Amino acid sequence: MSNTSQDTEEKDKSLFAAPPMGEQERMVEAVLFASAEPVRIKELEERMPHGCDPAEALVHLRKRYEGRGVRVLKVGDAWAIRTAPDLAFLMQKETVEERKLSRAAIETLAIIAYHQPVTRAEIEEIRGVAVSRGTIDQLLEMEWIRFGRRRMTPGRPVTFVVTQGFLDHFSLESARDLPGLKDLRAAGLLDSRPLPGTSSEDEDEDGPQTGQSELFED
Amino acid sequence: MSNTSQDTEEKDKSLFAAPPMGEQERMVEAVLFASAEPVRIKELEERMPHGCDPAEALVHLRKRYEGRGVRVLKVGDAWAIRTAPDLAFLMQKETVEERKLSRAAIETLAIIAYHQPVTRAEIEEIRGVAVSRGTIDQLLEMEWIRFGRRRMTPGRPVTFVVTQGFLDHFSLESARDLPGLKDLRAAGLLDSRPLPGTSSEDEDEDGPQTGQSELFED
Amino acid sequence: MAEPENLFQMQSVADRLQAEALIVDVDGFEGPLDLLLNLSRTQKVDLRKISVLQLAEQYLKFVDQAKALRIELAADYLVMAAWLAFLKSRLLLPPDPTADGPSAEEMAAHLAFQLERLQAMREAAAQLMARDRLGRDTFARGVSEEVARLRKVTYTASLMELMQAYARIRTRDEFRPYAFDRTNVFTMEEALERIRGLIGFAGDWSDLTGFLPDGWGTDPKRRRSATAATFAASLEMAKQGQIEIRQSDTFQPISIRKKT
Repeated sequence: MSNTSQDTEEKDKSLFAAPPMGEQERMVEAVLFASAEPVRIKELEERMPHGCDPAEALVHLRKRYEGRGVRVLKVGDAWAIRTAPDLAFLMQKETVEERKLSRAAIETLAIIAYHQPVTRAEIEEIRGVAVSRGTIDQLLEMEWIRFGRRRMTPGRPVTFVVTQGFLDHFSLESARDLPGLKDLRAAGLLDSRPLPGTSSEDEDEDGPQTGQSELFED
Repeated sequence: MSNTSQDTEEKDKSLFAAPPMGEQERMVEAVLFASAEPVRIKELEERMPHGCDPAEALVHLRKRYEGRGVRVLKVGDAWAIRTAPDLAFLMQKETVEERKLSRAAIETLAIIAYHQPVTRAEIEEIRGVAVSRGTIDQLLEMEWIRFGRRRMTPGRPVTFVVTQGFLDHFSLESARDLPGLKDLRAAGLLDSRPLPGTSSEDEDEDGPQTGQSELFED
Repeated sequence: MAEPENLFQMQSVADRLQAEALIVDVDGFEGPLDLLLNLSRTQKVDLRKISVLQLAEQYLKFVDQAKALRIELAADYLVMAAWLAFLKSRLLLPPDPTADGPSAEEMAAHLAFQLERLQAMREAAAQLMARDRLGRDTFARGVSEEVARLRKVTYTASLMELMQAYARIRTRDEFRPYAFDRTNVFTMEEALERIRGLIGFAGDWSDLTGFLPDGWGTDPKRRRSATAATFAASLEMAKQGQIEIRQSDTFQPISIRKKT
């Protein structure tokens, strides 16, 4: 029985001669290209005409792709075409997206710039609202602020100061060049008039004069 | 001023010499292999190192893949790798069941392809029957057609043109390669020829007497 | 005998079949132009050499048959019928030299053109659909390597925005206590009223702090405001000659009394 079936198989093989190896290579190439998953030899055999030898075709194909932009790779017990590792950088596309800083971030930044070195608690006091961790992290990540000296008060809180990157971005020579409240008012940026008698003091105190001595330590 | 900037540019170019063409070909190969969608020359330029000439690299690559299991195809202003059509029999597994297009949709698509940019009224003129909303919607949804420029005629009707997806689907380099286009044009069958004596005004303003005149402007 | 009857019956069957074919087909036609194109096939000639007159007659016959069979024909079929009837009469009559507009021949030529164009588009569509189709004959990359979009977000802010933000905070700061502290502010007007009301009852010299409103002496903020207002009010009243003020020494208590 088994002999007979073997005979029939033999006959089939000779009847339907396998395509030339070059053709087989093309087939393997197309299948590997179009498949979403790596393809097993067995599957290649099933899909290709009877008598094909995908394993051999793969050897040729692999050789053909040596040094090319893509390679024929064995992934587990299956085969796939993959980008050459040295060209991985092409698979990234850098898109630069410009976004406006959130109001919380810009306010926090402004306070740090005008009051540096300033602790988080002080920022919160000035803004009158808690400063989220994320806001500080964002500004640190942007390298517009950095940690300053620890304050010599109980708890030794860290302070924040603005960086050279900040100055560069805003085209400032130093944080001292930040316009004071008086300038802001003169520029019409303070649209609401403060209580008479309170502003002049504030201005003097709040100006960038105070606290900025530590700014350009390093 | 312009001289100086030109000099700088020249210097930049020599400083960052483009990779050799063989390398550029590998890069283009890797990028095309990695993408299911056609990739525009512009995108290749953006992703490849400064000074590369992807258009030239593509010419080499296309030649290299001639007769292989996959082909390098031009699709509009983009390029893609696709399996060779004679190997379709291997791909039964990959075949996606396609939505059957109605006769109306197929005709409408052909009219848009051959007469583009074309208005809905013109499509209706050619088919001699109203184009249903659904037909246009279906073609838009398949991303085979898109809105083109508005026609500068009263009512400023929108026009339809075929997309890169259309070209990709039908393995066309450009709409100029539509089968029989030249003959149709020579026979005057792409002319928009209104019923004599009816709408001579329209005719003058309509501009493109022949289909496809505006097609490759941009 | 039987023959003519048979023949008649045959004819009637053929007629009926034809009529049924018409019923079925009228739905299948995509408008009058499509119908005309189908009818034109019976002429078995190049569309360029088609007899529009013959075609018009065929069409009108079709419409008549449809009417006889009470098939509801869409309006555009009837419009076409009317136009073809007009065209037919124009084609049959000698041209009217005074008539305006296109000649019958021009109209006929245009119809022929429309038919030829529609036919051409159909053939083009067939050729198009027979091309190698993506997903049927050619295949795209099965696994598309995602291009990692390194989205580099750069945040921007202008100096103006920074300054505006700071100005916003500062002005808010200055206004907040004012608005909020209204309850803790004792105005000079209130102080004047209070002193005026009380001074008559006070005998001789009495300490200014005694004129502070009830309950304003404990909270430091309130005490400060009330003291300041009361002191200012006392100065005002002294200026107006309503009271006298005395203070034995710097930082010593201030006393007032009604001027007599």
